[in-house]
Amino acid sequence: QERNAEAQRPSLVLQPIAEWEPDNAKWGANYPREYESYARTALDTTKTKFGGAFPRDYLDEFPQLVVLFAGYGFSKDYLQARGHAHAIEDATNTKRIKVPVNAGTCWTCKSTDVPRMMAKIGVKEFYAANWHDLKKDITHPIGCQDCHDPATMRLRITRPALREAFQAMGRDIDKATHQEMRSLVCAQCHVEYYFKTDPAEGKKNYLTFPWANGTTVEAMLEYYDAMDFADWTHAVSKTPIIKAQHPDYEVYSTGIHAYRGVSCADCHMPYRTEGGVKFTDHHVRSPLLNIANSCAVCHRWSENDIKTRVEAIQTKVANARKATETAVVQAHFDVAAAMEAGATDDELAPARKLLRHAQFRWDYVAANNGMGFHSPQECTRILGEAANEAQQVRILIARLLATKGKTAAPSHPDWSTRDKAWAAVQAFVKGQPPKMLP
Amino acid sequence: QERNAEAQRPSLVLQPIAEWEPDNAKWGANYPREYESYARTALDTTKTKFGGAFPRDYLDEFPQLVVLFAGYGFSKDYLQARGHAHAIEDATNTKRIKVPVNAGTCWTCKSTDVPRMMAKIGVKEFYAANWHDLKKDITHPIGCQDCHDPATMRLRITRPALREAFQAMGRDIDKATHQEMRSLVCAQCHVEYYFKTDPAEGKKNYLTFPWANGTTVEAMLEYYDAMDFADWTHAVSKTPIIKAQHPDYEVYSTGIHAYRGVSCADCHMPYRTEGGVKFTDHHVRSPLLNIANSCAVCHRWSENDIKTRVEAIQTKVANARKATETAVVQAHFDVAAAMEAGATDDELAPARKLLRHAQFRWDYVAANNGMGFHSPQECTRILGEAANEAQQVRILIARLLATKGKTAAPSHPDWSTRDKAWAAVQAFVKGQPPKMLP
Amino acid sequence: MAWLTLAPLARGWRIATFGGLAVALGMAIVVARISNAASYLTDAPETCMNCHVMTDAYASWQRGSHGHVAVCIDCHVPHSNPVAKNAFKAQDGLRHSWVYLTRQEPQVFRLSKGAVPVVQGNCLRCHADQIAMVRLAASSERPCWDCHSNIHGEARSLSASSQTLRPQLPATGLPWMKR
Ligand code: HEC
Ligand code: HEC
Ligand code: HEC
Ligand code: HEC
Ligand code: HEC
Ligand code: HEC
Ligand code: HEC
Ligand code: HEC
Ligand code: HEC
Ligand code: HEC
Ligand code: HEC
Ligand code: HEC
Ligand code: HEC
Ligand code: HEC
Ligand SMILES: [Ca+2]
Ligand SMILES: [Ca+2]
Repeated sequence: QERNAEAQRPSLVLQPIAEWEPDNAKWGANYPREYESYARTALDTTKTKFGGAFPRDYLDEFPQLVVLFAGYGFSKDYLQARGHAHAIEDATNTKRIKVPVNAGTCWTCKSTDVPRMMAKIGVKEFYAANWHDLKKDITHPIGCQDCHDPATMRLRITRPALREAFQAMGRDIDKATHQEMRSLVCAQCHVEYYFKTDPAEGKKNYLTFPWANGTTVEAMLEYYDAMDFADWTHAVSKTPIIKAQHPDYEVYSTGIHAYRGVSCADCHMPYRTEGGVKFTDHHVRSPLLNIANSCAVCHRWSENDIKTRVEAIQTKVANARKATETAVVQAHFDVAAAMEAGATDDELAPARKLLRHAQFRWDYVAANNGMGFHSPQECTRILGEAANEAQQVRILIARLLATKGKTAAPSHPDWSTRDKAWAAVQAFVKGQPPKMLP
Repeated sequence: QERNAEAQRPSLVLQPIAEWEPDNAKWGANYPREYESYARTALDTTKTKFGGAFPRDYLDEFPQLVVLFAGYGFSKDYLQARGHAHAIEDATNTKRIKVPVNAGTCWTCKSTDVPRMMAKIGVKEFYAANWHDLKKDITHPIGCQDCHDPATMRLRITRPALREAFQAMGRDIDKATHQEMRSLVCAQCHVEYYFKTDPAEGKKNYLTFPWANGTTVEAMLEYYDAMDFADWTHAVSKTPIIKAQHPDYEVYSTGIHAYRGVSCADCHMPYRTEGGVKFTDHHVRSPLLNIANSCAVCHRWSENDIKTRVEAIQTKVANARKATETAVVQAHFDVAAAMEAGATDDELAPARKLLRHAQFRWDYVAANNGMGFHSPQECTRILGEAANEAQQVRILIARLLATKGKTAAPSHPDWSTRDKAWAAVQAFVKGQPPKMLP
Repeated sequence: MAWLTLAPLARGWRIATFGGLAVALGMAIVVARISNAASYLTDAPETCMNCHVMTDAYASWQRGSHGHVAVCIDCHVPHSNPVAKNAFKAQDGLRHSWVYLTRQEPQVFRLSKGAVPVVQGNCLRCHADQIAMVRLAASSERPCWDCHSNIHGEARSLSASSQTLRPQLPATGLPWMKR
């Protein structure tokens, strides 16, 4: 009976929170349950079959990534993500940050200080700044300020890139429903992006989401191809490559849960009841660590059945991914072999175009979190197309090599471990590629 | 409770039904609702985006099938299935039936007279008989006798092949639950099969399901490879091919509905109420023609939302299927080109083995009904692997051609319409293949 | 009568036992008071609302297909005879009170094993006529709500994010961003 009162939450605000308040602890004084659960995102020892919050070293586990990202930061250092509380620490420590100058843009998705700084110095100026100069002002990891209005606690969009991406699609993000907002706050960060530098528009390293044509992999490829964009030139095959980064929202949008209106927060921040109080669990993490509150609310199967099914889906994606990676790696080396045989850039253009597409398709799935669970059929479809394209590259190269009088299959360097793959790739970076043709 | 239900049923029986009674109308006298709905399977004018009950001509619509089945009956005549009431008529009229001798086995899944005849002349003898000789005894299309015990109306297995397949897997079909039986009656026919001829075991055209290692596509390939089975040798590439036929039960078994215990009858024979009485709708058909009773009882979405989602799933499978078909067709022609260049069977063995696998994988999905809906991720995965294998065939051939001094891509004959494809294929059948190399 | 005064027991044991009983009785009165015990003798759904943790079940029942035709105990208590009915009520009620008062309620509520046949039996009780033709009554492996999942609406339980029950506030944007 008395606990009925507990359930009827009065306005608990003890101290008003200042606009742009970056300090999560200050918010926490008013909302202790949310704060305490948020604080648990610091935990980094949980493991699931394909995910969880611990710094899994992707390059040790999947040496093929070293080849796939040859000549780019991701072949040096690439770890599995941990909880939100680690964002600043992890971004600071990664070897992908360049010294002495790195884009300020990299801070955008790591800290509650970002909206404050953007309001202070301006959005364009924030992006154009040097990462190392901003560092002293960026001290609070992802937290309350990123998703909430301090006055009303309503969800709000604090990152301009998402708002602009909606505009580019002709949509108005202010018309989003409450349920959509429960995913859109995540879509501020868990999306594919690139840095746009365009002196005409006064933009330098301007954070942009490539959504003008839509958020599918095809729509993004069309977008990037139209502007001839590349993040880097592949060290082995000299192909202009687009890096895909965590298109979680985009992949999710094609899945059955998005179709049925289930939001990110429904699974990753389910309600929890303590005493008589129902609140949102701010320990954002893998739902497989909390199936009861997350999935089982809608799916009245046993927890074990749920886990088994998710892993079965993920295993199929993991296998398809492996097969695709092998094909794409081989395609890169094959192209290099054609270069060894003296093929010109013109001759290689069709193969490189296909290879660029294959790699982006693959990365769209690989870089997205959850090993395909967010949209099983879509991820499997895209990986199938990527493999198909990569093998077509190899057909083109086999024919090209034939015209150069080379009839044997190129012998690729060993990439079976991280170290071997690194050594193989460095040879290309240094301009001393190994001999692959007899 | 069991006895309650039992107690009510016999009171409805007006006239006892004889064991092996093939005449559906006789059963119908006792169960008019079931009979009347069954009779509606004669309707053949319903269309859905990818299915429905009308004699869609697959070869007109997908000319690539003419090439894929080159040298086999399916390249002559292949229609979409209609309702159960048409089974005898359609099997009689298809040009796939050989004259004057055709396996009696072909009758197995078409008529209620089959259990009666098997009881009379023996199972082995039935299979070994000539189709044309059995014809006069096979007059009643698929019906009550195929699924029901006339004394109790319980579901029962009337086809030995399914019982034997369970034995081969080490399972006992008599232990199946009531809910499993609601799918297993369909699995008597809606499954992949082959005709086993083994004089040692006294078997001729003995209907067998290739399930000893399991029912996945991998398990079946392993099974067929171990016995070096082929239905025919492909007219273009001279590859030994296994035909996959409607593995509906096998594909369904990998999907989410089977995982959650939803049976074929739940969707294809949903309950219906008339005058306050609930009965099983025996108008077996596409559930998309009856979403309200079929899907919408479990899925409380709008009918339109359900249909849209199903079609989105199917469209992805249809596109993947098309891409795979193109790759497999090209692989067949490429192999033929290598033969033109003088490649030996030994040289071609690895390519043909891959091609055999690619084609079976593709057909496992293509021959299964529902355009992948029964298991979207699994179908998409398999198609991806098939395309990958087919392109690998083409890499091998490009290299082989190179060793024969042929550096240009082979030019394939035109297969863009049914007639053109037929002409192209006939040239190979007649041993006068077109010139594909310069 | 010796067993009533517990004469065979040592004095200390007697005091402890009667003391314990007294405390238990007192607690029972308190529990009865807190929990509106008298209301459990009735069949009104509001009874179940004595516990806020039943709110989601109540709300979903109200919105579900039976909100106007059946009350909680029509489904959740056996109706074969009054003895079975009240015995089940007492046994279940006591367990729930214990769980509730000790704050051990799970995050997600599910029918207990014993409750499944009770509920299924009640579906049959009302709908026997309609399902006489089909072999559903015999099917103990499959409860009716496998298909008729809307009895309580779609997403239920203590921790369901029942959007329908929450006010739909419009989203807000930042002024400096709108430019
Ligand atoms: C239907 C439930 C569901 C929804 C909705 C959902 N996810 Fe997930 N998510 C999962 C599952 C299950 C995993 C796999 C976790 C694992 O493998 O341990 C996952 C994994 C992740 C991961 C990786 C976590 C890890 O530990 O590996 C991230 C990040 C993520 N999701 C973000 C999102 C975002 C952002 C959205 C919305 C755009 C979203 N998810 C929507 C269920 C969901
Ligand atoms: C301001 C940017 C930002 C927002 C907003 C954001 N994320 Fe994250 N998220 C990150 C970053 C950065 C990491 C990686 C942190 C690290 O590894 O140090 C991360 C990590 C995660 C992880 C992995 C943690 C683990 O324990 O495995 C999950 C799951 C996740 N986010 C889900 C979500 C969901 C769901 C939302 C919305 C409700 C969301 N995120 C909103 C930036 C953000
Ligand atoms: C649009 C938002 C966004 C931007 C911009 C962004 N990140 Fe992240 N970052 C994320 C999210 C979301 C995650 C967690 C999900 C994941 O890792 O897949 C993450 C994770 C990370 C991690 C931890 C996991 C890992 O990859 O090792 C590092 C380090 C990191 N980011 C560095 C950077 C750097 C360096 C830049 C600039 C080049 C950058 N981020 C720009 C959103 C962003
Ligand atoms: C990654 C995004 C994200 C971050 C970071 C975040 N929240 Fe939330 N918060 C949400 C979402 C989503 C909801 C659910 C909102 C809804 O449905 O109305 C929520 C709800 C709340 C609520 C409403 C009551 C409840 O529990 O549902 C409070 C209070 C709250 N958050 C406080 C905080 C505090 C304090 C912090 C920092 C310690 C914080 N939030 C950080 C996304 C976030
Ligand atoms: C808010 C409700 C909700 C939540 C929470 C939820 N789901 Fe679902 N899920 C659905 C709906 C709705 C469908 C579509 C089918 C249907 O209507 O029943 C679905 C479908 C599925 C399917 C079948 C689709 C497929 O690809 O095979 C799986 C598996 C699944 N969910 C797993 C999960 C897991 C795992 C979680 C937790 C991480 C989860 N769901 C959380 C509502 C939810
Ligand atoms: C969850 C519901 C569901 C289950 C279970 C299911 N099916 Fe289907 N089936 C469908 C749908 C939806 C289609 C697509 C119909 C269309 O495209 O018009 C379909 C198509 C078919 C078709 C082709 C019909 C046509 O008109 O094209 C056949 C034959 C079929 N299924 C047989 C089976 C068999 C045999 C089983 C069990 C082994 C089964 N199905 C289980 C939903 C189901
Ligand atoms: C005795 C063999 C046999 C059994 C048993 C059987 N089928 Fe069929 N089924 C067939 C044949 C043969 C056809 C094609 C008939 C034709 O096209 O003339 C067919 C056609 C169909 C079609 C296509 C009809 C349309 O209208 O599109 C569906 C759907 C179907 N079956 C579903 C099922 C389901 C579900 C079951 C079990 C409840 C089942 N079948 C049991 C042999 C069988
Ligand atoms: C194991 C059961 C089984 C056997 C044996 C079998 N069929 Fe069928 N047949 C089916 C089913 C099920 C369908 C409907 C599903 C479909 O067409 O995909 C069908 C459909 C057909 C159809 C109508 C659609 C079409 O393909 O044009 C014809 C004709 C046909 N069969 C002929 C034959 C012939 C000839 C044989 C012998 C070589 C044979 N069947 C052997 C089960 C069988
Ligand atoms: C393709 C398989 C199949 C065929 C053919 C078939 N039935 Fe059924 N029948 C079923 C299934 C499946 C059920 C549901 C059984 C269950 O769940 O107990 C059923 C149930 C019944 C029932 C029980 C009452 C009900 O409606 O659920 C009767 C009576 C019945 N069928 C009569 C007939 C008659 C008469 C015919 C011939 C006109 C016939 N059946 C043909 C599969 C079939
Ligand atoms: C007897 C219940 C039942 C029937 C009938 C049924 N389904 Fe389902 N369906 C489920 C269950 C259970 C799931 C798994 C998710 C869940 O637990 O909610 C599911 C999942 C799905 C999904 C999500 C999986 C995916 O691959 O995206 C779709 C779509 C779907 N069903 C469509 C249909 C359609 C279309 C029909 C009718 C032809 C149908 N269902 C009939 C119970 C059913
Ligand atoms: C004293 C507080 C309280 C009251 C009053 C109450 N419940 Fe509950 N109920 C609970 C708790 C606590 C649980 C969780 C028990 C568990 O999981 O073991 C529960 C679980 C349930 C369950 C699911 C578990 C099971 O036993 O099958 C049902 C059904 C249920 N209650 C029905 C009712 C009905 C009907 C009423 C009114 C007649 C009612 N409850 C009144 C506290 C209460
Ligand atoms: C028409 C029958 C019916 C009525 C009336 C009914 N229930 Fe239920 N109840 C069910 C069924 C069926 C389930 C099992 C649902 C499931 O497992 O999907 C259930 C489950 C529950 C559960 C377990 C939690 C859950 O969601 O599975 C609780 C608690 C519960 N009911 C409480 C109540 C209360 C309180 C009332 C009255 C306000 C009520 N029920 C009225 C049939 C009913
Ligand atoms: C106290 C009697 C009673 C009990 C117990 C009961 N029902 Fe009902 N039910 C009714 C009445 C009355 C109707 C309305 C009938 C009408 O309108 O013809 C109804 C309607 C229905 C309907 C049709 C409406 C709809 O939801 O589509 C279904 C299905 C149904 N009940 C299933 C069940 C199931 C399943 C259970 C057990 C979990 C159950 N009933 C328990 C009395 C009951
Ligand atoms: C396999 C799925 C399934 C199961 C299990 C099932 N039903 Fe049904 N039920 C249906 C379908 C489908 C209908 C038809 C709905 C229609 O005609 O609109 C139906 C109709 C009904 C109706 C009539 C509703 C009306 O609108 O008149 C009642 C009452 C009912 N069922 C009760 C039950 C009861 C009681 C049980 C358990 C003993 C049960 N059902 C089990 C699928 C199912
Ligand atoms: Ca990018
Ligand atoms: Ca076969």
